[in-house]
Amino acid sequence: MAHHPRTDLESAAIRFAGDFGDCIQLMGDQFARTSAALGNAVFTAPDLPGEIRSRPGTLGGVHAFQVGFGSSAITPGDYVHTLVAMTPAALRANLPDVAAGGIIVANTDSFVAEEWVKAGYDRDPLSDGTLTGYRVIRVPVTTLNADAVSALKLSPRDADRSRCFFVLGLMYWLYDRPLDATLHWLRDRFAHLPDVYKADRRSLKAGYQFGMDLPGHAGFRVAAQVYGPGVFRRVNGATALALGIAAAANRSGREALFASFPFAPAVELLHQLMELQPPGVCPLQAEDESAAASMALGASFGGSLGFTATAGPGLGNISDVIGLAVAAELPLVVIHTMRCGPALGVPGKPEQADLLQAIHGRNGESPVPVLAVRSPADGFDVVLEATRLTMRYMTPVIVLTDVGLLHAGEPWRVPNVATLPDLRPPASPPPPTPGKPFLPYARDVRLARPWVVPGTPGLEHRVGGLEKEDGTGVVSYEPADHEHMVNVRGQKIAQIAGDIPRLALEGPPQGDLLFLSWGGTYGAVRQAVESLRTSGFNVSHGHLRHLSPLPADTSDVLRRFKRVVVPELNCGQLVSLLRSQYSIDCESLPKVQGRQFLGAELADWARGSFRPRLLSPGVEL
Amino acid sequence: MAHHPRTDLESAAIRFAGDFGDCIQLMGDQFARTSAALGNAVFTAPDLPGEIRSRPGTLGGVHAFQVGFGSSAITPGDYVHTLVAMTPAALRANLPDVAAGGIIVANTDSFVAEEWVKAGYDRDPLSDGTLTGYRVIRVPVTTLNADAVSALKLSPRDADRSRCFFVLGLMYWLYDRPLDATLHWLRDRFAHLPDVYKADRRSLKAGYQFGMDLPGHAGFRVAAQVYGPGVFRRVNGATALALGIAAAANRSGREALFASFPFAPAVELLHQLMELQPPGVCPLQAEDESAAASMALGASFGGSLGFTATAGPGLGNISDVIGLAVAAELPLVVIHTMRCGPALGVPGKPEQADLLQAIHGRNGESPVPVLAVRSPADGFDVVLEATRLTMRYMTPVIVLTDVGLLHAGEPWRVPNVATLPDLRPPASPPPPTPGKPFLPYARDVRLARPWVVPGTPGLEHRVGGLEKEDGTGVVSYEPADHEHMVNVRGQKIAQIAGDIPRLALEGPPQGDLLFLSWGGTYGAVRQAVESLRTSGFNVSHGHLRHLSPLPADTSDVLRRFKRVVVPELNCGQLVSLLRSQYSIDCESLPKVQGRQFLGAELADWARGSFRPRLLSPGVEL
Amino acid sequence: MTGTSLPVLSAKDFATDQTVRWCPGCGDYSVLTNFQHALAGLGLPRERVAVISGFGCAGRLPYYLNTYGFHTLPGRALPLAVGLKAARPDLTVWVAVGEGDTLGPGVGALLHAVRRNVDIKILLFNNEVLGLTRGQASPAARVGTRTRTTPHGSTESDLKPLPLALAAGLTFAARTADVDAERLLNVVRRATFHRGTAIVEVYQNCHVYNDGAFDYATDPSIKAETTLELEHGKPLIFGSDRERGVRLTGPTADIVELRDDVPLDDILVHDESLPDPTQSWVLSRMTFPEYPECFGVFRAVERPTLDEILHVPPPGPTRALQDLLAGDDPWTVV
Amino acid sequence: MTGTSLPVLSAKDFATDQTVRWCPGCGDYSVLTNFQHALAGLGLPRERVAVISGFGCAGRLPYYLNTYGFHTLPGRALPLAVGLKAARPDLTVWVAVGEGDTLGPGVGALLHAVRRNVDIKILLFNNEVLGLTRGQASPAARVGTRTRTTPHGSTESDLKPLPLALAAGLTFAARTADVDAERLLNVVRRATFHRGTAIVEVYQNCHVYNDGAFDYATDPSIKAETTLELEHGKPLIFGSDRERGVRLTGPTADIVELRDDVPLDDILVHDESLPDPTQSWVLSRMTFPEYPECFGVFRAVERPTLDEILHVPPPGPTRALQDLLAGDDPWTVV
Ligand SMILES: Cc1ncc(C[n+]2csc(CCOP(=O)(O)OP(=O)(O)O)c2C)c(N)n1
Ligand SMILES: Cc1ncc(C[n+]2csc(CCOP(=O)(O)OP(=O)(O)O)c2C)c(N)n1
Ligand code: SF4
Ligand code: SF4
Ligand SMILES: [Mg+2]
Ligand SMILES: [Mg+2]
Repeated sequence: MAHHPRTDLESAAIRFAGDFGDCIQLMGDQFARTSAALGNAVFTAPDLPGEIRSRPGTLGGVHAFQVGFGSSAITPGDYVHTLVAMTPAALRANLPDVAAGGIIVANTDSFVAEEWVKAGYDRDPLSDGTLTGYRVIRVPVTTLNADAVSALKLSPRDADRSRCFFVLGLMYWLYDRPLDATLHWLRDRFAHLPDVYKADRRSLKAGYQFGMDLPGHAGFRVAAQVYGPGVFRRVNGATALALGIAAAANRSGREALFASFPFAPAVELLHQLMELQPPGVCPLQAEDESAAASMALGASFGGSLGFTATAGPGLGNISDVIGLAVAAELPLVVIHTMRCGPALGVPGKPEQADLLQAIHGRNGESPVPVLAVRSPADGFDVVLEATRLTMRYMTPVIVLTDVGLLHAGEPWRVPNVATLPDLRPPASPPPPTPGKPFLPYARDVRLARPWVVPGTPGLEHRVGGLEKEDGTGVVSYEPADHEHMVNVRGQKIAQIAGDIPRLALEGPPQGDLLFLSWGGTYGAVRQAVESLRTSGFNVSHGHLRHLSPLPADTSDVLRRFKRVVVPELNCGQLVSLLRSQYSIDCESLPKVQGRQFLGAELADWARGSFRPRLLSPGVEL
Repeated sequence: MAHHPRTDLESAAIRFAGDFGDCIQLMGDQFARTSAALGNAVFTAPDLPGEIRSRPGTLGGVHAFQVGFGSSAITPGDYVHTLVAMTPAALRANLPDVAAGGIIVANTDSFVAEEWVKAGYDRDPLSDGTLTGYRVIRVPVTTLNADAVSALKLSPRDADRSRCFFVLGLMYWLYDRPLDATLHWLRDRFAHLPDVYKADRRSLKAGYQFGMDLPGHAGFRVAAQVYGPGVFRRVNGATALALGIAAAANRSGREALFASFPFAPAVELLHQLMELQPPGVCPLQAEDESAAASMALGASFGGSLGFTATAGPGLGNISDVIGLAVAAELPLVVIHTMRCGPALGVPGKPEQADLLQAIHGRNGESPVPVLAVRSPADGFDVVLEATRLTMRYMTPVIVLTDVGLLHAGEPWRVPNVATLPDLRPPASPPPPTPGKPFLPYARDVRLARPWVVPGTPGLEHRVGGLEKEDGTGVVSYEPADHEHMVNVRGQKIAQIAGDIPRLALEGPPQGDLLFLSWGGTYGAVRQAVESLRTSGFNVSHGHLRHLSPLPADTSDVLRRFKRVVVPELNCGQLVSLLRSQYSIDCESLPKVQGRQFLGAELADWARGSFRPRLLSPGVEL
Repeated sequence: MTGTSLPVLSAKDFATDQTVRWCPGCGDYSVLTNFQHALAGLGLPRERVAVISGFGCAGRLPYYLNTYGFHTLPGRALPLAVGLKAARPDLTVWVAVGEGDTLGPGVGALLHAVRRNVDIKILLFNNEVLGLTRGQASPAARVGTRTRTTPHGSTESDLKPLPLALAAGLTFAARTADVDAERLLNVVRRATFHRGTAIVEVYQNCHVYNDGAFDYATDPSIKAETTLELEHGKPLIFGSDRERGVRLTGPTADIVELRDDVPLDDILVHDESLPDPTQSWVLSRMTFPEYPECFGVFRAVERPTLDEILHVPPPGPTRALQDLLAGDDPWTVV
Repeated sequence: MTGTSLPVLSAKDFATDQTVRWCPGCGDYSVLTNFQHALAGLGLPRERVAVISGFGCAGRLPYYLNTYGFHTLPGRALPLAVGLKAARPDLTVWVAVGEGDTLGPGVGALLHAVRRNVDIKILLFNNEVLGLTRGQASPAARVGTRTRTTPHGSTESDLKPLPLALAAGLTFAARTADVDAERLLNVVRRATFHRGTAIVEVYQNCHVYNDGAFDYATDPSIKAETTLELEHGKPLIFGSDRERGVRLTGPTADIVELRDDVPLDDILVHDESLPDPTQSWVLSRMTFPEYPECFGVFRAVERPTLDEILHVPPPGPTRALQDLLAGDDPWTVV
């Protein structure tokens, strides 16, 4: 029915959802590869169940994988344009995210009474009005797929294995994607299993054909983004961080030791480093979080770059080690993945509620720089920046990311190693001469003390967690020494505000409304602001990569707007921080559902059609 | 020379200082007892070296013990009126705290070259001008004491043992105290050692006589405070907390389990409870902080009152357990002793730099009530209040105190157990009936869930650190459930603001200057404000016992003053908190020297003669 | 059910209405079922049982048991159970923990519970892998195990929970496997009525990340050769024809063929009650393929438990609270 | 000193100018002096030695040693040393820790360092009390010890570091006492050159809170009767007339009088190098007064160390960073 013209879209988000056995990840990945090769910007966001493998058909066991693609900023936070629901449970769990008027591709073969019941439906959701307002494409996937591969005479079980390619083919038709990238991939992958290759190929094509034959549907066309030139790849958040560590080792000339205790999904970092074996990086699995952080700090004392990763309650468990690094004034980079809390909250879901903990969660006055990652690929840059700060200021640095960012993927221009920032630390001090003893706490212009590599003759010295005399580093209980050291450590961190970029804005430098984002809300805010600006709203977007200290001009920038609104996946922590530092009252848009904002949700809010649920007055931040 | 009239004083602080062998604590204790018996308000504050027993004569080994006494509010924070310096090191370490024109009682027998050098003096500080501006009483203590007891024919060593009583006698003369309380004590104590008793007695009297014979000195008279009626005792901060736990068990009708890992001086609580064996209290030494907190939480799950104590980095080590208690909504009282940080900082010295950590130092949105102790005896009341909140709101509660408060002692009106607050928790819910299942997360008007004692038939239920559906307590990963629970937990804590006393003021309810204190700065602020008001200043004093949530009227009260100044032993944490909650800019008076404020220091500041060192702009709080 | 006697509970009475959320094929299912049966057979009312769990797949156990339960965090289940038992000696406290949790963040708490002989019972799910975090090396991973964090096979030597705990003074040590219903019932019963810390180590198959790790010990066709069933007072004999035995030569265990000229008298006789833990230590360390692996009860001895100690009133008269408040040196102002 | 050979260092070269701050009479003084002498005798340059300490009185050691040093927190010294050694295999890393720290918050890190056989050397100051916190019961306190937290005598059974670590796979175990200068020198030297985790347990007198706890083992007038000096290849004999010996009956050690009809052949011969750790376990558990306490080297065996493993390049070619950045599936836009 090629005579219906396709509808043009700027971008779209589709979501595959089903059981463990539905190869959701595979479909999503292929769709993303194909789209990236077409020149779309692509953002992928898997959504895995909290349990390893739950009972098929239950809500708890639904796997989902979203692919956002199009010509402009894409975030995991789009309303879903097409939902592929392989099971009733997949429909139920994901329907709230589908845009009004969106498309539901339903695998009717699994919409049987037994399955609705497992999903918690009383009746068939395909026919009881649940889907009123959506466009439903009913596909008896198993049946049609069995037909498609019948010539191969496979067992029914083996035949059914290729059903995901049937669905993928249909989706390729729906969004006008060519089949060849996936066909190539299949050929390479199953070179040694010709039957599998053939079945998958047939299924893919049959799915596409099914789409072409659909009455009344014409499908869509999504324009490619103009970007480049350069070498690009897709990268997910965990990989970007792992590559950042590898690049940090390379550009600093120091080995990196990455020690961590497994915590899903932060453990992906350990997996990646073990798998990639980047030169100069030593990954180490520790027995618990505090051991991991201590190992990393020990490595830093040894002149290597110590990295550790934590998640959830793990950050509290290592607060003493971070405090020790503050006192010893040694490098240490802590990559902390935020997830729903308190305690273990909702596994596998993003939140941003550990910001104030990162800033304040240590005993004594122990300020440390805190940075946050804004998108999957951004983790690479943030690790390099954290490495710069940790060595230049001899201080531990906390990098915040979240569960969603670790899983999500986006296109990334592969940097040239040689042109990455030069991160070599200051040279070791000269050996002492008579009358000029070595001072381990002598400070340079940035108030940083020297980083001496053990093994260097003549510079033997002792550090530790007790207060010291400045310069000599000798333990001191003198009141004045303590006050001096507290102030010096404070100033050392505070002045970093002058060594980081100013708060950059998208949009005009002043106006009615500024959206201020930090961390993973970046994408949704950027998308909202772009769409608002397109429709004529005078809105700007500021994003904070450095949360502590804040860029020096933060207060000035914020004051230039009538209203500043801060969407956060918490109860308003950045708002509280800004108020405590500048007495500036920003508006809080809190969301604590274990889900990222949608760009449209924010744009709607700005258009006045969305009533944000603000905090109840007096709620403790 | 009784013809010189004594000078009348409102109050005075004296400090005994010397080596480990100088029985500093004994002198201080006796002086305090005698003064209390006279009807003075007495505040004692020992100052022990960070090491167990250091080399005699070195600065690191100086012991000190301050006794403040008089007719009005007495705090450890007075300038010293008379310093007893048994050694040059004792002089050197303590001279900065002596009031201009104050008295130095110097044991000249130990001011010999070898000893000055150990103390770091180049010359004899008694004669090189160091003491210009002070009144020096030179006393060859060892020599005179040997004379005094010579008739007893003791060995020189044994004779020297009583020298502290010589000094005490002199101090009794100086401040016009009778000898009898000490003489009685000696008689009881050394009934079986008549020689010791005789020697000490002679020394005491000889010291007094030495005072009477002093040319040009007439001594002082310190008026007694009018207080009573009632039974009084002296109590130090650790004992008051321990007794508070005992009273909490008694008044709640629940057993208390107190588990902690030793951390000087917080370990005093464990010692006290092991020694006193209060009925209904089970003290337990744990293998580390997180085990201790977990044990306490386990006891709470069992229907007992779980208490734990931490200090320094220990609070971070248990942040996960506190978070678990937030999620499980169970009682838990954490008594945290603040000391200089970061890491282990300066052992044995007070600081208030863990306030924001107590409030924010957990992952996820996990608000908990935070209270602070203001004086040694106040710990008793604060523990009872924490017990009330922890059970009434089914939430962990953090009680902050500091190293200084634990050691310090003050008079305390012994409460009548029967009239202490009734702390019985709400009754256990009724057993479920058909159609009315038991709901472990059903909430009462205060949003608290029921506290069920395991062993109760029919109310079996499961709690844990994962997110739940409200009411049923069933684990739920539903976005809406999570958001609801975050909000409910937040509101539950926020509304406590309405269930605590308003912010009480000393002085007029509005005006030019309000001193706002929290925790251990209370005494110094109270003293400062009283002295300012006596000299005609229009100053008020507000004190915050509840730091989170703050009393409901805090903002209103603060706004009634032109200036609000907050002295804190940190870089301005309460100031930052107030700004973040109310956008109110208070002035910060930071002091991070491991020392409490002096009342006079604050009064001087208010009089404009003291230039407080304010934070450098931009220093990270 | 008559009016006066205690109701007899069935395994179903110990089940909840929650959907069980382990992977299909996981050994945890059998452990759950067998444990429910075991609880039902104890004659204890449900409300007297509390199950405290750590984090990991095993940690979900309490949700499926209709008793009091608390699902905690890595490393915190044991001390929490210690506090619970100290406060409530009348409860039967079981702890359900994975080996990754117990030998990692929880190992200190394990050793301290053991040395204090706290009267808690530990169901130690040993699947030799971190399951819930999706398959990393566990401290109990045997040399050579491949996981996502040991892609070339693990090289570190493993921690074995029983020898470790025996070195800390464990009074009851047993081992079983997920699928061995009868033995599991038996050791759970014995552990419950043991006074003091009891560890029941359960070899549990992680179907997804370490599948078949214990096949050698559970496969009926070979287990007679690879395992040894401990029986108190009986010689340590195994083999499909019970043709091999364990002999101690000095401190080292030897496997001898009974067919040879080795008399039965030379074979070690199992004695759970030896005050010296060395023999149980040696047996609990025996590992396939060098040795048959031992199952059953290694050690069952008595010494005072922490809760007994805590609830023995300390010597001397206790003082009433009012007295304590007044202290030794009060004064009266009128 | 000639121009070409390494400078010969004396104990004084390993001292700093810091005032030593232990209580007068503390056993730590002898440990310090002996340790300085031992370091001087190793032929290692100062800058290649790092001393990491935990918290407690023992934790002050690094301040008095003119090497690289790091004074850390309770429970953190060992993992910090592990990280240091992993990053810097060329350094000789010593760890100075008290038993309260090591067996309390640090016990997990201890066992994991041991099982990984990290090439660090642990000087374990065992005074059987928490010294710095002013005298509470230590996990190593023997039953009956009175402290401020065990006013009626401790009732919990103690943890002994060596048996515990041997259960986790320790490759070098030694014990000495603060005052035994010669033995301390000797075991420190052997530990230093051992490849793998080495523990040197030092019985150290806390003069203030546990004075005389080890008098039975250090008093020259009785120590021949109460202690046994381990010598590789020699029979385990002790007594002032070397008249008693240790025999193993099954797994249990017996003390026998050589005067009886017990032949010397029955006496156990010490062998540090046995692959099976049981014999060293038994010896390290022997406690006065039931047994003489053993001093010297219990065990010294080799297996791969963590840092060796880490620095063996894993199989397969390593990929250049630029390659890794591009990944497997890059595309080019022109
Ligand atoms: C503080 C913290 N650190 C780490 C984790 C991640 N984590 C979850 S379960 C687990 C251990 C799982 O292993 P095991 O105890 O063997 O249980 P299994 O899943 O194999 O049953 C870990 C490390 C966590 N949940 N919390
Ligand atoms: C986080 C933390 N918890 C507790 C303490 C208190 N503390 C200081 S030293 C120490 C242990 C001392 O015992 P041990 O290791 O035996 O050393 P010793 O003083 O006997 O040499 C403890 C618990 C601390 N400093 N920090
Ligand atoms: S991951 Fe392994 S242990 Fe966990 S539920 Fe699945 S099969 Fe069981
Ligand atoms: S307390 Fe004991 S161990 Fe510590 S320095 Fe004093 S004597 Fe030594
Ligand atoms: Mg496991
Ligand atoms: Mg000790």
